[in-house]
Amino acid sequence: MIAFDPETVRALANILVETGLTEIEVENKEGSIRVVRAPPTVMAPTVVASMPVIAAPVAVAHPATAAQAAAEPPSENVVNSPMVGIVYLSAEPGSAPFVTVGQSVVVGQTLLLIEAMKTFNQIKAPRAGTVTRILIAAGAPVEYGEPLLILE
Amino acid sequence: MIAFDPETVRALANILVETGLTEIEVENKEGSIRVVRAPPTVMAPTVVASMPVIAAPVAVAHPATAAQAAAEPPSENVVNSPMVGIVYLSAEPGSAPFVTVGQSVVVGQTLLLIEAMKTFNQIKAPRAGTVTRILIAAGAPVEYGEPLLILE
Amino acid sequence: MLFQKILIANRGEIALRIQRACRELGIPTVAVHSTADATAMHVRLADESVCIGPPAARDSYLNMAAILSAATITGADAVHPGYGFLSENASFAEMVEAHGLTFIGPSSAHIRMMGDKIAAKTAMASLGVPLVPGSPGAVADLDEARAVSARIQYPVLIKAAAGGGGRGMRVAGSEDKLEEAWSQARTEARAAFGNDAVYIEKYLDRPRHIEMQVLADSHGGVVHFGERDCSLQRRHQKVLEEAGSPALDAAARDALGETVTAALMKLGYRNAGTLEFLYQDGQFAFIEMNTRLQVEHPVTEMVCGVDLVREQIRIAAGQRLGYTQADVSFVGHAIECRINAEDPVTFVPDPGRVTAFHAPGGLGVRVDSALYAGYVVPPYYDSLIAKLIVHAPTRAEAIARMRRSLAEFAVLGIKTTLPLHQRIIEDPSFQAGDYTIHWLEHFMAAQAAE
Amino acid sequence: MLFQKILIANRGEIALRIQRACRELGIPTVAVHSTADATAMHVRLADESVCIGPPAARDSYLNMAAILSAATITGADAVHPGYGFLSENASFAEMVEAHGLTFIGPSSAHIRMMGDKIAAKTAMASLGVPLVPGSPGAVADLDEARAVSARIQYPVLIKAAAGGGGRGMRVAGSEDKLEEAWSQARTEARAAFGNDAVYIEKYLDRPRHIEMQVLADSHGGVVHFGERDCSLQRRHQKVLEEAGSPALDAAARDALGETVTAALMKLGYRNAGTLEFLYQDGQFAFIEMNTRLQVEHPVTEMVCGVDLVREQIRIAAGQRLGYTQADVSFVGHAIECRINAEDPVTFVPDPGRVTAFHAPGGLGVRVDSALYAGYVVPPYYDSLIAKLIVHAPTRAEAIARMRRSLAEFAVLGIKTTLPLHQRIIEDPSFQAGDYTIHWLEHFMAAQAAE
Repeated sequence: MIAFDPETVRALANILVETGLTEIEVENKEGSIRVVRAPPTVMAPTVVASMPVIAAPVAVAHPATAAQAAAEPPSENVVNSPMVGIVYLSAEPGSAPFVTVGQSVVVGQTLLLIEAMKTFNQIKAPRAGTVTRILIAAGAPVEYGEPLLILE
Repeated sequence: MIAFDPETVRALANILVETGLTEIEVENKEGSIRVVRAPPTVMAPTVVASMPVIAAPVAVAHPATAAQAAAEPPSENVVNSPMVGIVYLSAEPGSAPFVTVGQSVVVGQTLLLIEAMKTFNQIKAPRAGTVTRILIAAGAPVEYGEPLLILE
Repeated sequence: MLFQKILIANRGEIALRIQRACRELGIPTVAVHSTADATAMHVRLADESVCIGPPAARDSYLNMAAILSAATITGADAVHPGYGFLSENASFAEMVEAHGLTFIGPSSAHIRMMGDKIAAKTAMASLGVPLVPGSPGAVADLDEARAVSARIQYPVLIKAAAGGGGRGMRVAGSEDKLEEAWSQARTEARAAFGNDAVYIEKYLDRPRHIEMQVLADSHGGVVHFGERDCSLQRRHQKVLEEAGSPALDAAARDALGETVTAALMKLGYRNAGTLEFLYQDGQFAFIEMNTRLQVEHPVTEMVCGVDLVREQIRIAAGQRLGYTQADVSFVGHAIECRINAEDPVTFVPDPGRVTAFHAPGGLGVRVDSALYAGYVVPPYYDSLIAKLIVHAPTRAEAIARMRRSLAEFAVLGIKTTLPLHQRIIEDPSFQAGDYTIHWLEHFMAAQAAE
Repeated sequence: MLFQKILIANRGEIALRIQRACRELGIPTVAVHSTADATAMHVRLADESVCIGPPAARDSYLNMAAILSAATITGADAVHPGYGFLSENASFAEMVEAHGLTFIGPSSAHIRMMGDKIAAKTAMASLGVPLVPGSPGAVADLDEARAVSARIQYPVLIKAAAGGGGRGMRVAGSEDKLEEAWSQARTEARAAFGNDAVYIEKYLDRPRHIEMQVLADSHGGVVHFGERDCSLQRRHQKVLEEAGSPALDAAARDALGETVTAALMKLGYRNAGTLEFLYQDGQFAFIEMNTRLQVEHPVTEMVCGVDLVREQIRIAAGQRLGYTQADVSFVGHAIECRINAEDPVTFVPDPGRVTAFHAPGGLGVRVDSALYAGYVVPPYYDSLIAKLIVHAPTRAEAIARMRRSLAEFAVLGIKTTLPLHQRIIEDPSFQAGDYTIHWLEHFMAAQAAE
């Protein structure tokens, strides 16, 4: 547990805004406080800003899921779609899914199918691990690179 | 509890703005203070950059002189042109100039003439002082706000 | 070379517009600017620039002495006044000519004549241009009022001869309302102006604003370039303009064009000019003449394939038009949206730094704007920051093109009226071309009520 | 509705171009993109987008399965291939149709026919389109060579029937040089290919590249939109294009147009197509046919007032052209400069972040570009980043307009070929319209030598 003094932080924040600074760091024997404000004029917002705002891109297929996955820190655990297509979680309608959450899988084990061009492509486990999350629903369309599931 | 001196932070911030720096860090036995301001030049290049580069503006009348004057730090000593016109340093061709470098002048003393619309306008000393530099040549055209001479 | 050097006595998009025409003609330019406009696009793109004063327009862009001095010190031999500022100032035109320079516009006499709105109407009536129907002067009594009203047809407007500000003014919708309106107007006129003389005009309750673009050379050549419909106005400020008008057909355009060109030929007018009319029930009524380039001139350029500023310069240099009315053709439809730095709902101006600027492109899209990313819109001048003009074979296609162009247009950092235009073009009445000069105020009131 | 949803199987400015046409038609769009293009303009402005693969084009924009899957999962019912990538891939067109979708382009049979350059020439010759004059096949002996050469006139080119790569090829400038060239070509052909059969063609030492734009509907309607002069090339890449050609008059255009439309009518061709010719001494010689939209299509749009992409979509939906050749008129002159992300002297590509982007505006200026400030030009694809197109009443005015537009165009952060275009348009030979397909290489060599 790190103790800190909210009033000092607030005071620093006020000075930051008042002076137009973007960062203040204060350090002494007790410890240090650093307050930062994203500069209002950096290029990054300009980049975003210069895009026409009316016609925002509409991602197909689960923007929410993709956003959740994007928030997952250990991206090396994510299995991404290698192709565009439709997801099948079981070999045929009604049958048991290839994998379920909590299940351990071995390298090369089929995780799900993606149908593209009337062909069912087996998506196999790139490594052994445990399925901790399935990020797509059966029948959902997926883009290239879209997160499918998490294998830890 | 981290103690800090808001005035020191403000003072650093002022120096930062005044000097155009982007970061100052001060450290002593008591601790350290670091202030950062996102470089205003983040936008500045964009501004400059977004201008068509081929047709650069060509300032009329002494760009060099104006640039020199711009480099003079004490801008309050500069007497700027209150109008567009042609500069006359003496009352008539061949006669002595109104003022010369090194000369002391009193408030209201005529420094030079600017001809605009066939009218000769007396440019008078806004305060007493010594003429340390004359920035324009006789017969030269001047813009509004262009530095004429330095009066210290 | 038409001119050695042209001084552009204006700022913003129109200064840039004129600069572009000069550059295409190979004529060097001088930009004049206030201290607030030192980094403006019209300054940066000009061959030379002269700072003529502090931000306030009266000390810079309206400062005739400073502008003429700037012309003198730079060796300019012609001055283009743009629109607004000194463009319709007869004294300025005179001063320019007195300095031996060419004023790119009409004679000062014509500027002065058209600047006096009553003299302009009298002159135009004598030249055969229709005015609002009405009594030739004051109406003596109720019998004469009845006769006049029956002739010009109801509704009629009874106006105090000495009037102004809406006082001493009454509408009579039909003959049985005439007597009451007559007495009220006279009573109010007597009380307000100490004079109960009144006259009668046809009351136009749902007119369109239609104007006719004309060019005339100094050799008697006069040609019109058709009409613009500028009915979409807010507080007498035009917001969106079209060429041609959804309310006119080719025959109506030709007829008005003939009247107008004949009048200007008789008048001996020179350079660009626009006659503005109210139009209702198939009748045109002259309001005023603008003796200058207009903000909305691009829609005419798009449908006629003419460069009006280039023509102004050529005419000022004494060249002949080189074409006749038969050579002017009208192709497709054009719409202009005026983009202002204003809140799109409250219309409060919003000057400030433009953090991003990305103009729409592609087929049939034209942007006239002096904005750029990083530019700071100064608070001292007009809030017009861009004109988005589209051209397409039909009006429906032009509206579709405007829709997609508005969606592509990114101006960030300041509020703009882009969203207002997006709402206007989706309105079924607008799409049907069914609007009058009152339409936009009603539209905005309805939007506000939602 | 022409289509429910169109998938645009391309990227960059042409994807945006097609997107604009779709939006104006009210048709929703699907953008496909590689991971490198996730923030590209064509993706951001589309209604939906699907990532179809990694940066390498073979895995994304050339990945037929991924593109068709994207069409399937988004419910698109038509695919526009743009230019390049899969646009002239007959198998792709077949697959699109096999999936029950409409390919916005010609039939796969015609794509395949024109993809085989020899089959294309044979077909066109049989349809009455002129080829390079020459012997119908191998020439038996020197006497026949003399007869053929006299007929087609010197200079002639003797080419190995089995040849390629410039071997077994000799030019004879006049009859007294024929025997020597004949023996040398045969000797070289025998040595190189084990076959000394040679044929003779007219040698074109200073041809122009002139191409003819055609639209054909599925009801027998075929109309041409005049020619484009694309002679300014560097390593067979077009650099600057004009409509019309400075070398053709209306009669020559009409004659070629009649030949071409008659041929495509007989062929039963459908949708947009372009026939490319070499043109010298008043003679046209067919080179190849492009069965797709071309990069330089905007110059045609400007002079004809037609939206070629809109027409492609309408034709693909089975609509009739709705106009005939007599309805097509040619107004003014248009020039396109291709702006590449390349060093303007060495032509080394220079991808990277665009720190500022400001397009020129005003009358008669069109910019087709998917760039924006902050965009990173990826290193994986073609270096074309913008097309600047101008339109004006005359060629001289178009050049003046191009000059001022190039000066206004700011693309910072990467090197572009804008300076190259600024030099080209100042060249007196270019201004006189006096150039061939070799002109640009000579021009650049001369510039380098300075």
